[in-house]
Amino acid sequence: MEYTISTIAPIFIFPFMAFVVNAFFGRKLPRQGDWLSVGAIFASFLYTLRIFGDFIFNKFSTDYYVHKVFNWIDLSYGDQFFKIDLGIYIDNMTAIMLLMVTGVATLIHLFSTWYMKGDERYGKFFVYLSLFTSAMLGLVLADNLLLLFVFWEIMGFCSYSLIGFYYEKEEAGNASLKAFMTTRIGDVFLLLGILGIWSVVGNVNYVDIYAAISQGLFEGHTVMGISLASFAAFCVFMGTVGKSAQVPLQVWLPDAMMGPTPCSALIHAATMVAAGVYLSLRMYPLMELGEVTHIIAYVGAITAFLAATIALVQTDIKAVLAFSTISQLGYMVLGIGVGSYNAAFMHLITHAVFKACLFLSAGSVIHSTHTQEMPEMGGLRKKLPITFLAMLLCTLAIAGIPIFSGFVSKDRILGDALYWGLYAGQNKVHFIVPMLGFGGAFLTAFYMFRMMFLTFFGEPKDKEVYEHCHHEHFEFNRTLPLIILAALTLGVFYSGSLTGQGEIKIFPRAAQEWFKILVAAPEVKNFESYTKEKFDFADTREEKVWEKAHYHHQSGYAGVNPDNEEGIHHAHINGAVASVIIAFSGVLLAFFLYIRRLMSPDFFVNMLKPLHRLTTHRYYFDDFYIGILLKKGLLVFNNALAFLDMGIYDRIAIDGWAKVNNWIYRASKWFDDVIVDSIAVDGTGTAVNLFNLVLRVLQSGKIQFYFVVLIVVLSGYIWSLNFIS
Amino acid sequence: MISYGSYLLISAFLFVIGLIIMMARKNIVAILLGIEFILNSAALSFVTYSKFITKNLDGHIFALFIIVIAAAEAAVGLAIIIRFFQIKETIHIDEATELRN
Amino acid sequence: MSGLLNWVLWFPVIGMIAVLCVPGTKVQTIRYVTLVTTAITFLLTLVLYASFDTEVGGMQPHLSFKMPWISQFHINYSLGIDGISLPMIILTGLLFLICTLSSWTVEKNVKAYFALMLMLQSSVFGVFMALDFFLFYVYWEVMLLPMFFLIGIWGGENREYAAIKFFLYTFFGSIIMLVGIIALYYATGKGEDSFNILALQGGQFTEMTIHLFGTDWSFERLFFWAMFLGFAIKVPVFPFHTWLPHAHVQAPTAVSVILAGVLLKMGTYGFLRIAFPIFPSAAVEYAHVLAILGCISVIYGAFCAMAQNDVKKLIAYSSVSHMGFVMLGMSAMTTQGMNGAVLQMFNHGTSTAMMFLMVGVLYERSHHRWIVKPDGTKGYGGLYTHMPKYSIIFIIGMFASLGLPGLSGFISEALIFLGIFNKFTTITVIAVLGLLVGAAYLLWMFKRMFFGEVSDEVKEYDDMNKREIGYMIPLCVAVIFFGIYPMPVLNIMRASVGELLTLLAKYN
Amino acid sequence: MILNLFSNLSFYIPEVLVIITMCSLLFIESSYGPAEKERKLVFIAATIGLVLAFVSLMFNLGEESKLIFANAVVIDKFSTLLKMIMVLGTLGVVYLSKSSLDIYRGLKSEFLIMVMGVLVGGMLLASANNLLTVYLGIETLSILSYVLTSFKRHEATSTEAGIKYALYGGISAGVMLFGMSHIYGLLGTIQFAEMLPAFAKVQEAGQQWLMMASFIMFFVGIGYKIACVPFHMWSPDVYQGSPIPVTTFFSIVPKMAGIAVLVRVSLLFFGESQSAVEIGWFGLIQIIAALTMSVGNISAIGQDSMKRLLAYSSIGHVGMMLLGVLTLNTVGPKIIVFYGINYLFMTLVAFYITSAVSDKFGSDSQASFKGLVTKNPFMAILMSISLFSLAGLPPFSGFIAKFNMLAAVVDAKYYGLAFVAAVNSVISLYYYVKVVKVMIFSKAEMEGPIDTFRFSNQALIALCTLPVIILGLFWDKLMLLSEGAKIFIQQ
Repeated sequence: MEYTISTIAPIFIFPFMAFVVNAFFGRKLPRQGDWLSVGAIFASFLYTLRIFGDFIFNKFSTDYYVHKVFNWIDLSYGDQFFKIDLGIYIDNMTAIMLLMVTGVATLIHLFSTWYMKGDERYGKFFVYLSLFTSAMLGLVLADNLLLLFVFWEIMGFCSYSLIGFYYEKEEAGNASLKAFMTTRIGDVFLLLGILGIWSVVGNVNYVDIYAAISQGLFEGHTVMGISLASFAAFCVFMGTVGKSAQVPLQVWLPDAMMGPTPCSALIHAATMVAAGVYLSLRMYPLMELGEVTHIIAYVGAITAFLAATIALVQTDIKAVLAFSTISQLGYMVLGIGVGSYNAAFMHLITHAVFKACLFLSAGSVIHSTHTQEMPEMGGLRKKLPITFLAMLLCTLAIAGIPIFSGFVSKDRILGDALYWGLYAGQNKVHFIVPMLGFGGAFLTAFYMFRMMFLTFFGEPKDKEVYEHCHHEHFEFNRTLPLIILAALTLGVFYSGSLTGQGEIKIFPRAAQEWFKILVAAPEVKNFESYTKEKFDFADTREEKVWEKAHYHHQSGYAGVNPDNEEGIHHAHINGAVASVIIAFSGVLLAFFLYIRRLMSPDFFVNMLKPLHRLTTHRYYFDDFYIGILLKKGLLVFNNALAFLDMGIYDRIAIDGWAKVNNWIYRASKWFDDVIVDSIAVDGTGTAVNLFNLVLRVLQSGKIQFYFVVLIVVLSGYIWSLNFIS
Repeated sequence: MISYGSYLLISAFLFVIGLIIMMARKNIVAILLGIEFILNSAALSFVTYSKFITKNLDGHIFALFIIVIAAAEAAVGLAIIIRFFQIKETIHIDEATELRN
Repeated sequence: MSGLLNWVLWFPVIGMIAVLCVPGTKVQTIRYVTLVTTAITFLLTLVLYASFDTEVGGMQPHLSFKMPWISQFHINYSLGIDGISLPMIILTGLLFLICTLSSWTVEKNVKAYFALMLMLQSSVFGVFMALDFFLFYVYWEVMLLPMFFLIGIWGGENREYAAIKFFLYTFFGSIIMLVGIIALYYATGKGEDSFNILALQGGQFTEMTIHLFGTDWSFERLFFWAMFLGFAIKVPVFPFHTWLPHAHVQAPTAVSVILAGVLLKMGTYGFLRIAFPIFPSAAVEYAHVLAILGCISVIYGAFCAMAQNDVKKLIAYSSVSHMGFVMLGMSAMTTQGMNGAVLQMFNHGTSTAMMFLMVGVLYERSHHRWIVKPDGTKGYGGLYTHMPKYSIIFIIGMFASLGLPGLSGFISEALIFLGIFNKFTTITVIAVLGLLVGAAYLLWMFKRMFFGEVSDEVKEYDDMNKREIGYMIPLCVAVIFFGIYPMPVLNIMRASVGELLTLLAKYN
Repeated sequence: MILNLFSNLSFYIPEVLVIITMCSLLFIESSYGPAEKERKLVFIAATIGLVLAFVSLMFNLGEESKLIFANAVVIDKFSTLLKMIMVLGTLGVVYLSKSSLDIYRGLKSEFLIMVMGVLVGGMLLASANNLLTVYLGIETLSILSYVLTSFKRHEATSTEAGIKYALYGGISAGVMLFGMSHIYGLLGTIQFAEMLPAFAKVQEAGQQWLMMASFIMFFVGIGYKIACVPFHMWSPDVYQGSPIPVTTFFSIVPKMAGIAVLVRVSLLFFGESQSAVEIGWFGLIQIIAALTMSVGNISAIGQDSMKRLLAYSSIGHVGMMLLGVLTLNTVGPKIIVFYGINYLFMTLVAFYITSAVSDKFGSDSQASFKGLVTKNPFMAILMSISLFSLAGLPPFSGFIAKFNMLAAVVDAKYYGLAFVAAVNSVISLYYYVKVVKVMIFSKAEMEGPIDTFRFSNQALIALCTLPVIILGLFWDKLMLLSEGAKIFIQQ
């Protein structure tokens, strides 16, 4: 099938046009234009289906991409050359991403029509949703880092607007500011990374970057003493850290719960945070080249574990989900770090689905109970049966229970991490990474089921809330998204083998492992045939289409020593067993604590009091950033600087000149008044007075002082002639 | 014969004395007198040079002009001093310090 | 065709004379006369754009105009435009039109106000069109007079101090520049082209030395710094920036807009038109100093902005910061950097004009500009809820200003960074921080003013009226359109910047 | 011989005309009875005389340079142009005195007579070609000036100013004479033209030191007349004490005359040769110029009295003009004439308006200028123009003057001085702008319209402002005129 701009661009353009139309005319449209947003994203979804189908069925298991370029900025003049080409780049990964984004976003849009109903800014919400989604789609379609950065930032703006959606609340303002600024730190790093890459490659197209890496163009370039590849890789990864809420920039994400719940779903599942991981996946060859994978692995592992521990003590249902998002994102990053490229991406997709569902379910709960506090809920499964079922499936998925999607992807990551830490022949210290991963998995199972039990099981703790909650019926725009998403949490959609290892003989292997086959780390060696000249798009004002296979299928381990098949297998078997055990034990622990009540959770709280305090304060990250870095550091510094600028520098160094002149003037006046009048008259030594003393004439006057000056100066001149001649 | 050096020396003395009078005396009329000293010292040295060195009449003529103009200046100066005396009832120079920055 | 520049240049003066002829009591007539004048002037600048040949690198031959003025000194009345000046001229036309509309509410001495505005417009055009050094200087200085009166008469509480400070500070810079102009005149041997800016270009002073204080100095270096001083004060570059916050805070809204939108650009324009091409080797040699100063301006301005409680002062400091980017881009001396710098001049003109206009709109309602009042209470609060139209336009301006992709500020900043990274990597790494802090102070200000509950005070304000929205729309369109597709502007400047770079490349 | 001298008179018609006018004024004045205060005829006669003098000067412009009266007086274009400036300045002062209340009504005609006398002195000085004429010129200028200074005879300040002026003038004249006598002794002549050959002899005899000292003493006399630092100290006091028309007059005519003689002496004796003497002389003038500018401008900052402010500012301008003396070999005379012409009009406008305002409020403090723009916007604008012009801001003539002066200085490679001049420009702008601020930004404190701005006055002020603007824009013709200002050097 021939791809042209008109077959691809609508994916982005539909929601974008919905945004434009709604932004200007939304109020005048029936239903404030929500149908337009929903319809647009659904249309995008249909277009995406087409592309996805094409990848799946027509070009199955071959590596395939479409690359279209158009010229955006052209500054060439004479022998100076500078162009920025923007383009669309679709490969297998993009196709899957597009499908996930449009699919999940469609359902979230649909859900929003129920959730936001009656809100005074109903129309505005859809404006933002459309922009948000279109930005994410644009980001995924982009063929270069600069365009990616453009949409990346626009998403930042959308998250800013959506988090601050309830702008009457002061906290919403704080949260949105925090979200934007924290991610902006990452953005600035990303920009630096782009600059670094640009300085070597000459542009930032993915294909060119891969080619440059394969040709070793990065060698020998340094930035401030470190190799440019490392610099760029680190900076790009910092972009991920900001956007995907990794330690130490994870603080914005829990606060982002200030926004309406569907927007949380969008941010946490389909768009914002996924973008960060997507970036790191795209730039995977650079990460390898820059040798920052260890940093990535550690950041991911620490994030996964820390966020999980914080989630343990949350009572707000959305906060639990928020921390679970951070934790799951940690797994993805961990996956990238340990070279589990394929699984990390798979986890991105599976997580998007079940996290979207979790949030929508939570939204459903919140909308019904008008509270977010789990201690006030309980026993809701009778009232909200569909929500309960959907949420249960998703919880099973996130907890890593076999046959569910979460297990498939997370298990692979953990297996690869285990291999990376244990078998790949590294320093054994790195074993801590898989350990953190497994620990996090245990905690995930526990806190997710804690959430389930507290919300849906047991007796209603707050009667009023319970009474208030209506019985759930099938509603098209409320329950349909939940049902679809919940159904998609089954692992079978992603992998034929439920454990991710074996095979079910019914399906052909290729069909079962479509994910594994389609998604492979860009093997940069294959770009060797490309020479640098080919990337100087000397004549790219007209569209160009490349349809050429560049990737070879490769197993998911781009990381360390892929030849060690046995070690990989070993690690995976162990990993699978361990994660199954861990997941179930987590669930059981929650069951005993919250259903059976064998033991009070307070027991653990008392036992681990310092740890509890740490986790409830979120490891003091926020206090440190805002309390110390911002308030004690930055603001004080700023105020001091501003005072220095206006109070001291301006007053003294600039206005001072006027003062100096005044001083000179005053000094001369003082000279006249004091020296001439007072001192001379009082008879203490000046030139005037010397004459007076000599001549016993006691007084002198002003005009006579003029004479003295005249004579003294005259004598001075004449005396100075000595030196001249 | 008295050498021209002596004349010049006298002229210089007159000049310095005039300057000192102007700087030291408080009586305005005395200061005016100091001016006359200075002018006369110049006249003297003009005549001296004319007589002994340059041997032309320029210096003599110059001296005549100096005498005339000194008289005019003294007249004007005295007139102003009289006005000053009428207003201030003193001719002490330190009374003339109203004008200043 | 060659008379077109004269029309653009003198039409505001015609308008000024017309305004002066109207009796001072007929306020409405004066306003409309001014409006018509500025509107026609703006259309004339658009005609300039229509007749502009983007392939020509130098001055547009069919638009240039030359006439002898002072023949003994070979001073000519010579005008011309190229791709660097045309965007500035269009910007000037647009901003003055908008400022006329925004000044509709000025009540005090309307006649003098609009007459001075028109005079200012003409002199600004003169600076951007002059190809004769003497003419350039005359316009450069003449511009100070209306500015001085506009700040001094229609300004805020401390207006006299601000006006005098602005006046003296810029005058100091320009008089040093004047010494440089005169030195150039003699260095070229008082010939036919000794005041001709174009003829002076090309690095003919590289080898020249002058004897001063007992040693030989490089003529080029010495007078590069003389020019630098004149222009840097105007930009303003740290450490010559302190006049700016005063002037901005005190100036009436329209004047702030002009000041930030156009006048600051004259400084960087001076670098591009005069300092760089006339002293190319010194410019290349001292590019790092410019870059460092630019970088300091970016960071310093941003940090100072963060500490401000006065919205206008905050935006004034943000101008310091953003003009620092222009300096950075120029010092890069690469295609993308230089183009980015010129584009940033244009984009900053639109975005900062928006910000100042928005602050002015608010000021007309609240009569104060405190984010946090001196007594510690909130100056505003809940503006977002109460004034939705206002808020949306404010958001567009603010995000354009902080460089959100899709709005105009981003592209120029990105181009500048792309240009400078290879040359001054460390400086880039530091300057990028400016983007971060830039977002911080703006959003923090936004949060404190717009979020939260509607305060009683704010409840009294009306949302923007049609006139206000009307004059904001062109800017919004410009900010968004050039954010998405900047090539219309870049196309104009590309060739001219290319010529400049070709010249500089010889010394690189 | 006698005949020859009389034939020389044909080149001396302007001076003679002024002298005739002065004498006729005496007669006309005495023809009025004591009751008749208006005495219009006096003003008419003075105007006619001055205009005739001006016209005859214009005729002189076309003539070849001449030495007349046994080489005592030189008529060249430089001197003629400066005389034209002086005559114009006097004409301006005549009209200022007519409307000014600072001069008692009964004294107005006497004022005119004396002004004519001073003008004759100034004209003599401008074309002086030997020591004697220099001395005569300076004394003619001075003696009548003393009287003019103490014109407000009932006021202590005026009399005090007169005394100070007289005494200071006396001592400086004395010192100058003393120096002259030694110059005469060393060189053997009082004729400038004959001195030049004698220079070499003096240098051979190793007497340069003495000669230089004498010249410096000579310079004291001139320096006092142009009020350059450090011989300026009398001038603020005298300017403040004098009536405003007198102050105006002092800031134009004696300065021009003094500059003229300084230029002539510098060019004659130190212009061509590159001896050590020259370095000494120009080094001296460099220092003095820098000091004069700086002291004048810095002192002006703190002044509240407008008259005093303008006095100090005129000191600053003299410093600028002294820069022209440094560039004598190239463009000096031209620039000085050019500067003088531009300076004349700006100063006249500033003083006119100051006079009118202080007449109304009885004080020339800046407070009386407050809110001038609301009372009389036209005058406020003209005053602003003249002040901006004085500060050297384009497009006004003061800028052109300063521009050319700076150009000359830079051409002569005095970069340091150019910098000092530039900084001084900024300082001067500071205090001028403060006045503008008071006029335009401040609210009026004193009530009532300024009725001293009569229509005729306003028209005159506007007429004087016109050149300030026009010369600022189109100065090529003026430059052509000044370019003719060659100093005649007798070979």
